[in-house]
Amino acid sequence: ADLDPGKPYDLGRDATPEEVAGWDIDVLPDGTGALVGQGTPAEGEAIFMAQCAVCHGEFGEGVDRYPVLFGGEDTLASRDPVKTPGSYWPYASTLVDYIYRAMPFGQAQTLTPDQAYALTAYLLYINFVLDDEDFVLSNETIGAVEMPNRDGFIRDDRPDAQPETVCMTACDVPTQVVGRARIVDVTPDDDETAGLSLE
Amino acid sequence: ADLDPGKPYDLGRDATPEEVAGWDIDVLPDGTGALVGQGTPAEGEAIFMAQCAVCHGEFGEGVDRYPVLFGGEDTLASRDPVKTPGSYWPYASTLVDYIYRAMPFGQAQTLTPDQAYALTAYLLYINFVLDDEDFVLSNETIGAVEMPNRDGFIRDDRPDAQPETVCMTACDVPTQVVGRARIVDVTPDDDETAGLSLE
Amino acid sequence: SGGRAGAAMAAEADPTALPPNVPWWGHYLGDGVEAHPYGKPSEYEAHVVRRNVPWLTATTESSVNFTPIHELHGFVTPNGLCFERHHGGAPSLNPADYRLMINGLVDRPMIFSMEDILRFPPVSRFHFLECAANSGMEWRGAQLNGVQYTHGMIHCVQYTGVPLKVILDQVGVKPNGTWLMAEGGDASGMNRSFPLEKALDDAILAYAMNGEMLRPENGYPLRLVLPGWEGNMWVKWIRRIEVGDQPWFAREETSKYTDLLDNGKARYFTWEMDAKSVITGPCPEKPVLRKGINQIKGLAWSGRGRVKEVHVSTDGGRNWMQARLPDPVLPKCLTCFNAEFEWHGEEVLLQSRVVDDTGYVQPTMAALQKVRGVNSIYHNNAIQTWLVNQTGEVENVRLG
Amino acid sequence: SGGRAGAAMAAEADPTALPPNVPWWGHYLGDGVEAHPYGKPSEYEAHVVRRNVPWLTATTESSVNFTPIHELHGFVTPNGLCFERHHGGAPSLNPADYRLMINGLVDRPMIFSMEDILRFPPVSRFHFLECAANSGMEWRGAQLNGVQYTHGMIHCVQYTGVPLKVILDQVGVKPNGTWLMAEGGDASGMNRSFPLEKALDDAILAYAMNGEMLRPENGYPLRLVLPGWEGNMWVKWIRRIEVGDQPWFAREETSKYTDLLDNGKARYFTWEMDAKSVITGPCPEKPVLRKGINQIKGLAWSGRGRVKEVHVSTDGGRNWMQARLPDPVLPKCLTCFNAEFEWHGEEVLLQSRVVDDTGYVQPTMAALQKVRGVNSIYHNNAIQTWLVNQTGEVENVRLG
Ligand code: HEC
Ligand code: HEC
Ligand SMILES: [Ca+2]
Ligand SMILES: [Ca+2]
Ligand SMILES: [Ca+2]
Ligand SMILES: [Ca+2]
Ligand SMILES: [Ca+2]
Ligand SMILES: [Ca+2]
Ligand SMILES: [Co+2]
Ligand SMILES: [Co+2]
Repeated sequence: ADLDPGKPYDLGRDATPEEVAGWDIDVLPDGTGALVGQGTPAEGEAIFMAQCAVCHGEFGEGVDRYPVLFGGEDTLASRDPVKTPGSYWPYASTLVDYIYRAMPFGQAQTLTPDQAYALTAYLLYINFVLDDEDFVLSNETIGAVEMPNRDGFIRDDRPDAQPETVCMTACDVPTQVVGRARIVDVTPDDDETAGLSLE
Repeated sequence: ADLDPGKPYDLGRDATPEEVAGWDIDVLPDGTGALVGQGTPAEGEAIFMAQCAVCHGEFGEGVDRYPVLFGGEDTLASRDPVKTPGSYWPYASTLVDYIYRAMPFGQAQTLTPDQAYALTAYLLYINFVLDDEDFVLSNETIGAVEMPNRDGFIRDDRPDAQPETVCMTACDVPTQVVGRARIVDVTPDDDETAGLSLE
Repeated sequence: SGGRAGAAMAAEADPTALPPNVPWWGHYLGDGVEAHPYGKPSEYEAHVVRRNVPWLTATTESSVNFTPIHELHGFVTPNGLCFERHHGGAPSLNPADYRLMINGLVDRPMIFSMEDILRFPPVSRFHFLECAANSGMEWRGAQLNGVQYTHGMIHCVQYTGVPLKVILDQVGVKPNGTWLMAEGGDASGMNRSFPLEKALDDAILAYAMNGEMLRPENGYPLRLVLPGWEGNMWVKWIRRIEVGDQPWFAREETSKYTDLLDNGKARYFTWEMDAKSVITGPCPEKPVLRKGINQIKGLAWSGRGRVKEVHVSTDGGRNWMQARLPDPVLPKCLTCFNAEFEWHGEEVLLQSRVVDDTGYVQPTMAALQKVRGVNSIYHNNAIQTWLVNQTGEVENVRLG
Repeated sequence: SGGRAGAAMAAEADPTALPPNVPWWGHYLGDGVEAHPYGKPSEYEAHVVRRNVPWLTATTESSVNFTPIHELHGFVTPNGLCFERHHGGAPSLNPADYRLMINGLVDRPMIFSMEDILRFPPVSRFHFLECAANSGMEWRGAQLNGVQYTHGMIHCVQYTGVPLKVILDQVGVKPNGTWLMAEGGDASGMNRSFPLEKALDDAILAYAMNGEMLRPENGYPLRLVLPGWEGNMWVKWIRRIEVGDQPWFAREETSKYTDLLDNGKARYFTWEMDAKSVITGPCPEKPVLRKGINQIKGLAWSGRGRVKEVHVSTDGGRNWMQARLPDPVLPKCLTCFNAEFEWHGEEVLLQSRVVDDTGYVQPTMAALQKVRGVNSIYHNNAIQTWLVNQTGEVENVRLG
């Protein structure tokens, strides 16, 4: 008695176009599915100062450990990569998608589509992706924006780092202790020092 | 890498004879291992009234749903079997073992061995197993007491109640509803009526 | 109790939360990661609790409560919902004060601390634990109108502990040692005999369930696990094991846990739990709420091995179909089954029947009563019947 | 954190509780069965909790806490201890208000309530869930001195739910539908792309974990389960699945969860969790407390299948022995291992290494860094080294 493949269970109901429209907020890289709306960097700046700067800083530099939103060019191959929309993100669509769905943090999905395009335009502007503060970013134009790190990604090519043989005895491996978490000393309950974070 | 059979793990330590003596309270049917002590039905009666009757009743008849400790002869094959030490228990050893380890309920292992023998003797006496109220029940004599239902038990002979074939279609079984839990009406949250209990 | 059914679901939906609207939780932040160092179920699952039957026993310290098996999904029972059966209440003891003693016919009587026990190589196994008295109130007729009460003296968790064999290897069982006696450290001092073969086969001294240390009510810090055998033998708060050359005939294996037959004779040492199954939805707590396709969901198990097949009937046992058994199907472990049935408002008599890998077939109550009468109390593994009436309500009924 | 080790055990034993004395719990009654309708762990296990690292994130609502894997036994994680990772906090929502929408390249866009979801035939499977960032703070060197922090973004439970395939069968995926996007209903609206093949293979829409409904922090009432794949994709409080013909490149699969290599290029769509293992005792929280025989205990897993072998070394990887793998060993599920080692007060370098049934071998950190550099954040599955010093204390160290 296996599961019947393709069996209709007569459960659930049709989603109306209105219902889908309320929740279908995602944007594809080429702009497919983008919410109808538009905005300019200049419009975005004002909204950013009012609704975003408290966490991300007036210049997108990030307050405390909140994310940095600008800069980081030419850092990806360095010891201290700074990953921002300008330095890292391959598609502009991701910005408007994310800002609309998740920001401002704690008041998600309260922006209008126009505000989301304006904020996206502003962030692209401060990251030198757009150079005209009156550029109209919209559902029509978002798919055409070219991001600096568009070609910075490769498809997963794991598994990697595999040994040639599985050595079981007298393996030639270094066994000198070269680092100790105790000395780094950032484990909670130990003291208040902060370590290298994930963000 | 299976478990090494018989491997000594060098864990744990010797139990001293004193330590074992403090916890080794069990009694075998023939009296082996019985705690050293003695008591008579007459002695037991007084202790029973003081420490046991509040739950089991002055005559062992059981208060509320606390266990009945006497009677029940010739009821085992009836519709309402009453299982007591007199009617059911195969060995007297079980009584002294249990009373010492578990009674009085809420003050277990506070009786002396002498008290436990006296109480056992008293319960055997009210169940007509002993007929002399000055009989000295002790670790020496407990194994020799013969209980009325000694031969009332058979070894597990399951599996039982098996059908000759596993019928899958058009099986000849009665499907008339002859009993309904709703009508018995003792399910909690329904009302306060009590049903047929396990005790 | 039927009235509690699906309490969480029954509430009216809040229209402002439904599409096309974005509900409040789509806008505003929920709890942070510091809020619940040890989590708990949703407030909307507050009805999923163990319940006891007050009239059943004189005192709650020597009593039982029941697992809400109709609210479970999968075969693991969460620790907080594992039914409890105590004979002197559930003590909460400091593991630093805990000792296990092994004495009797051994080369070296020994004492182990919990530190010792935790240093032996562990094993982890999923096993059901069923009280021999599960369904014991149903021998004479349909009595309790809820599967939590008729079948809820069962749970199933992953136990971790030391094989009892490994501990016996430390003390050295003497050649004449053939029986063991396990004794609880609680105020009931529960003691039970079992043969050495079981100890050497699959018995475990378990300290953990479902990944964490045993709960106090399940024997913290150490209990005996005798896979497939009646729960009463799985001594909790175990303090001592004695090796002997004969069984003890303790109170729990004479006065209790012997199975009285019609002729007045009683079976003793009825250790194995016979194969059994029950439909946990629909059931009295889970009425049928819609016409059309419905799922029959249930649990099956066998103390002798693996569940091989489960059959379900919607006509009181006249016709049967095979239920699905989603893997993994593990030995001496609860096994889920499910099957579809279409309902159009007619009266239906639901039953399930398990066959295990020894070929044992779950019997009807009539077949069981024919051999055992109605006074056995223990080991009622009869096929259960639920009547679905025309409004979709479900009742515990007896057929005849 | 080493100081918390074995808190419960460290307390002095009460001599009046030890044999030959009968302890208080052998005399007096414990709690009755009405005391805890939903149980909880022993008061002596209060140290077994999830912990977070305050400096790691700006806010606890977009943060993580860690499973105390050094306190676990067996491969099941109790629900109360499953690590949490939220991006907008954990909302507690009424399942009556919950809806799942399926739209996009489907024959029939549909909406399902939880009542609908619960009426599909269920499956139940044990799977680990590991955050791709587990051990992410250790790329550049040994940083956190506790296995709860280095390896605790993992848990393993029995999920029950509906195969995603069954739901897709209801809506009918159009021929050009090849990609899916799952979207959370919480305030982060987390969205991730995954290929249709995974949906048809083993993806589950799960409503229960370890027998009971999901905890709020784990996505109550419904989450996506993508066995073997990184935890971020297992969208919680899932509100919508869209079928498309290309991936979305959402923020969580571009800005985050891409793995930056030394040359500045980043891998994307790194879904599978490579095989990994770690010793959970001894570890910084569980020092070696005695000379003589000790157990090495640990956990191993693979996102590609079953654990085949685990090797342990006490000399930093020069010599290895096979560890025991107590059954059952299930695919894409945590697997316990254990092995003995004798300790006489010398310094010891403990390591474990897993090989899965695809032949994949857990690499050294040097081998991993050679391919990936130190900026990847995600997918650090390197062999972990614990240094046991002459007093038995254990430290997280890096060898070179
Ligand atoms: C209260 C603090 C707060 C406010 C206000 C806020 N953000 Fe954020 N923002 C965050 C946090 C926290 C994250 C990371 C969330 C996560 O991934 O869990 C974030 C992430 C982002 C990211 C993604 C960063 C990356 O590298 O992936 C963007 C873009 C962003 N915010 C834009 C905005 C915009 C635009 C606004 C104003 C409309 C805004 N934020 C307001 C806290 C805030
Ligand atoms: C506070 C109530 C209480 C008191 C006092 C008490 N008992 Fe009990 N007794 C019980 C309960 C409850 C049980 C059943 C315990 C169980 O099995 O969980 C029991 C069981 C027994 C049994 C076994 C009955 C059977 O059929 O298996 C015997 C014998 C017994 N008690 C003897 C005694 C004696 C002797 C004393 C006094 C020393 C005593 N009891 C005092 C409550 C009490
Ligand atoms: Ca869309
Ligand atoms: Ca910053
Ligand atoms: Ca410090
Ligand atoms: Ca003895
Ligand atoms: Ca009475
Ligand atoms: Ca009534
Ligand atoms: Co039995
Ligand atoms: Co990845």
